[in-house]
Amino acid sequence: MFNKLINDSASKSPWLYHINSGSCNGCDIELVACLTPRYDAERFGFKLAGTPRHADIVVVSGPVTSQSKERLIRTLAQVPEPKCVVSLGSCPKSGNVFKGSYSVEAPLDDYCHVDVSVAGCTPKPEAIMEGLYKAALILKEKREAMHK
Amino acid sequence: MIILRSLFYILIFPGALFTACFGLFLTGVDRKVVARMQHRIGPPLRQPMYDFFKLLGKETIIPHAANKIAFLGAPIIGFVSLALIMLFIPVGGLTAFSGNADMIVILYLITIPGVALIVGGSSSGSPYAGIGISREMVTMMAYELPFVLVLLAVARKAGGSELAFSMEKVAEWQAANGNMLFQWSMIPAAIAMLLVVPAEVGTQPFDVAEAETEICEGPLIEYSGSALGMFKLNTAMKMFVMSGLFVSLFLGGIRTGFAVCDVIVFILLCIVVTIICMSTTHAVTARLKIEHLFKFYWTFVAGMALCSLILVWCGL
Amino acid sequence: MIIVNYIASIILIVLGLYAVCTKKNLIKVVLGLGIVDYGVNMLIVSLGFNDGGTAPIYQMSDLLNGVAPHFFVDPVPQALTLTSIVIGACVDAMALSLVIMIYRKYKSINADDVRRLHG
Amino acid sequence: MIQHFPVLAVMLLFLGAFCVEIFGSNNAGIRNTIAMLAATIALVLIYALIKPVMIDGEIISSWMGNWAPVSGYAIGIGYEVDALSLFFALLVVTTFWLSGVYSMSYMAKDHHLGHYYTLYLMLSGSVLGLVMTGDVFNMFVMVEIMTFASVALTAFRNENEGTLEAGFKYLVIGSMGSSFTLTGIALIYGQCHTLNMAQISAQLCTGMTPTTIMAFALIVAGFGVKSYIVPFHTPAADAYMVAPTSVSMIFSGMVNKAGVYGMIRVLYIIFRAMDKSSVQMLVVIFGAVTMFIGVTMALAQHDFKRLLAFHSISQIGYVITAIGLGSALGITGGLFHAMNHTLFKGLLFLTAGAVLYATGTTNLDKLGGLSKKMPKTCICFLIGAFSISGLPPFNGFVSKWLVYQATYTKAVESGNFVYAIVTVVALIVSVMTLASFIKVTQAVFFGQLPAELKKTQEAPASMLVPMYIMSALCVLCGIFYPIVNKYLLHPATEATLNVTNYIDRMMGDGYAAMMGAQNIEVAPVQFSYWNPIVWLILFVVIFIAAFIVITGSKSSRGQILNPGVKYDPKYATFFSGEEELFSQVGGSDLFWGFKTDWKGYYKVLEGLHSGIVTDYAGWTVMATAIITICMFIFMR
Repeated sequence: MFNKLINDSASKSPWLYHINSGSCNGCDIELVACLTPRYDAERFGFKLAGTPRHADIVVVSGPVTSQSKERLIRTLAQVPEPKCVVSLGSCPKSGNVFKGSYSVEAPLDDYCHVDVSVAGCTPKPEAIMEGLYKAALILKEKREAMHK
Repeated sequence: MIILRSLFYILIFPGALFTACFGLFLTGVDRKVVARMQHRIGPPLRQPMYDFFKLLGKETIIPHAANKIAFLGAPIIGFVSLALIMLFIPVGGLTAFSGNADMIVILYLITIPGVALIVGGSSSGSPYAGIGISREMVTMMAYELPFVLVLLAVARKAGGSELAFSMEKVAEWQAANGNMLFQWSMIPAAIAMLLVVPAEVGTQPFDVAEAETEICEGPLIEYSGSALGMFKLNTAMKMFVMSGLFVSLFLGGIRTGFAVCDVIVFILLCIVVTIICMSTTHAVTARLKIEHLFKFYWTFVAGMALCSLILVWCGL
Repeated sequence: MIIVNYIASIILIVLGLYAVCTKKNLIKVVLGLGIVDYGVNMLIVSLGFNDGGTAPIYQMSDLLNGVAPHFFVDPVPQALTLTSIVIGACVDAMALSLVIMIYRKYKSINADDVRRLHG
Repeated sequence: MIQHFPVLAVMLLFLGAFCVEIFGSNNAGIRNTIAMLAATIALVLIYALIKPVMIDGEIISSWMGNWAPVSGYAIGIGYEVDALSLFFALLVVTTFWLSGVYSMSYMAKDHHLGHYYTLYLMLSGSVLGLVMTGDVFNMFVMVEIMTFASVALTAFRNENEGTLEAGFKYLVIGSMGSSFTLTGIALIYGQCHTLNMAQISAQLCTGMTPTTIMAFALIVAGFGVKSYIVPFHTPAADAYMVAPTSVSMIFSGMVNKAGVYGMIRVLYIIFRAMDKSSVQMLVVIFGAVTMFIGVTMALAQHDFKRLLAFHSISQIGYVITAIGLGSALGITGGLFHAMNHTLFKGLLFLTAGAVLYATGTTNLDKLGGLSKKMPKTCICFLIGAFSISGLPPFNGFVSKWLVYQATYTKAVESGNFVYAIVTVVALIVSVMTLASFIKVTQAVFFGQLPAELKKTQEAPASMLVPMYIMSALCVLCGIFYPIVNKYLLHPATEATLNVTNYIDRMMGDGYAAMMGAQNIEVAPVQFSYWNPIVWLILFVVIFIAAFIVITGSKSSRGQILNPGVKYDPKYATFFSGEEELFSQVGGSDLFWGFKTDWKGYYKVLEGLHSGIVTDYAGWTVMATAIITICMFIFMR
């Protein structure tokens, strides 16, 4: 019963940690817009955490510049299990308009397992919300897989 | 028999379980009310419960720079002391343990969760935590002076010429003479106490220690999993304990005659106090700087409390 | 005339204290301490003095015959003074040896220079 | 037989001091054996007195050379051990024995250890003699030997920075204090023609003359110097800092307790001045100022031992405040706090010594992260820090609780607002004490390990054992305080307030009644805030909480970091993604938010602690003058 309670709550309070890997700030602003009264992500329990140790979902925006790559990987490693990685916008998925630049190392999939990708430049807050919600459900699956 | 009764007191009714459950509920109320004030829908009332259980299911990472005993022991110590404080606070006229000068015991027990946070944060070996603990300690020094003055004023008012440093005496006095809050000489003390409560709990304008946007949650930076869950539970319990302390110090005179009704009234008053002093200030103010916080408490708030103490000492 | 002794001892004590508080030279500070000691010793020895008293020495036969001099100088303060002088000498010796070592280390015996521990 | 134990203990220590110098100056084995043998026998002799004095309520007295009083005049030197004396004697023997064990390995690297043990035994013997003697001049002699030995021990490591200077300041201020005491004793002899405390006390029943008031003020000032109340505290801070740590522990555990003992003896028994509310007020204000200035100075320190020194001053402020209240509750609280201060401050000095031994520095800015390297020392330090901050269930909590209770009771009873302010000050000082120990914890034991301390080793066993004993005593005194109260504090409080027994034992039955002294009934202090069953159940709660934390989720930790080994970034400290750097926050900067608000105050205070010996002497004279003037106004 105790285990079931924990499994159920796993999807109901996903805390986000946001990493900007060289984004143009458009996606970041849209992510923050999700928390504003109009969209209010907090009603699903989403909350921005200050440190990766508290996070369940890591939201990565930006085309993974070579300066930020190592730091990104290190920070992702510091998130406790179970965790999800969400790539926000087209940049981490494909490199978007920055593709081919000497300083861009997209896609993100090369360095870690991405659970959900929200495409768009920039994605609408509704799309972000849906992506995050899917990630929350994946969290629950991961938790159940950990404790069969 | 007496062991069983004490066990019940400590584990279930005013102690651990009740405080924990109700603290989490109160946190939910706080979050909901803040959300409504900002025209949001807000999380469900049981959201803190989900948070807590989710954290129990997460992995606890102990960084290699941390001292394992202090790192994991700190949240436990905080939890125990919070469960104990509730035994000294009269819940609707029911005090589990009392004795003379139990106010000092409360004063000390209330500092322990803060100390636990500091020791835990300090042991994690992060410089962000270093800044966080320094701020937590300065906050503690800041609110301690007005808090002591308020307690002395209440004790003097309730005791008159004899010594009454106990919560039970305060409750008795209020049962006989009406609420402490309605004595005009006690109003400055009540306002001071209303400002002490959020600083003690660490909610919005006074959460310099755990400022997540500037110093990454301060002392909590390296915590994860169940240890973090315990700290979140401690904060929730602190919210209930502090609002309960305010209610029993200033609003303890409302008696219906039935024990159950008294407890319900107590709980409702706790919710009201939480909304007034934590949710509202949270919604309308921005975070202070640490030196401004210290100055604010040692001048304005302590001045209010001292004013009340002098009035009471003059027999008003 | 014993009052002169008292006044003199008090003057000595005050002078000594004045030296300790105002003189910046460490040797003078030690001398000031010595002067205070001498003032106190003089005070003690004067306390036991009786004008016209004899030395407190008498024989058993005098006591038995009842012809002992019952007006003699109090011997206890003299014992106290002796002890106190010995202690005072030790303290002065110690203080002076410390001053010598301070001079070796700091190259100065001015109190204003010997202040590495402060605040 | 048993009446010779006190004298034997004192004599044995002095004898040991000479034997060490004669036989053991070259041979370490003989030297250590003699020193520890003397200390252990003294310990056993004093502990043997617990049963007759503390439990049966006897007062043990002996006259040197059997010079008993003749026709109501005491001529010989008497040793009189009542419960108050024994209480302090127990603290003294415990402290010096533990310090002796500790110095075996702590001092092993130093030279001229023969001198060290000579001075150590002399210091121990003099303090032990001071607390057990019944003769004022003997007391003065012991004070002088104490000062002398303390100065020599302060300057013992004379090649180190500042030791000579500290020794010199200590000597100047200390011998000024002794001179004041001696002048007072001379005046009292001139008035009463006796040096026996009991007889002086009996003779002063008839009232005070200006001479005795002068004597009283001077003796109080003299013992004020020895207990380092503000403004006499300045040499203490320097001496505690630079002395070898085993000696710092003796200083804070014994030497300033000797001053406190002298204050209690003079105020309550010899002059019996504490029934005057104005005298009480004076003592309490001195105590409150002492504790406040001590703790605020401690917050600003950068050196571990200097910080502890200022805390010693601050905690003595608590003791002086409590004994100044003149009530049984206050005396009990003051004595208990004196005892606890000996325990926890001794413990803290020992941990500071262990850190110094292991790393070679006590500068807070250069230390850090030692909890990984010295875990046992860290646990002992935390116990000491929580005790001194007065967190329940440690011993400091109980005694501080008594002090608050006593001051507030006094405030309510006398209707005097000043005592209420003193209560507030005491509570705030307690929080500030906690704050400065948090600073030490962060700067020394937690935080980050500097690269140059990677090879630090844990302290050796003979240094750890005294720390364990002290830690155990700290916890036990906090939990079993009713036993401590029954067997130690209550008899000592009774002895403090009941002068008659003391006089009668020395001068013969009925002497006190003849002179008009009266007994006061003392009700035992009630502790009623804590239900013992709570303790049992507390463990259940702790168990549940621990169960949630430990089994609630899988916990994992990385390998202990070794230099040169590649480690898993998962277990690294979070630096916003950067690699682990050593960007340490210095301990001294930890409270800048607090300090910016107090800039003016600290500027004044640092100006006053100028380090110039003549300034310090000036304050000593000034404070003595203030005490004298106040006494003349109050006692007239």
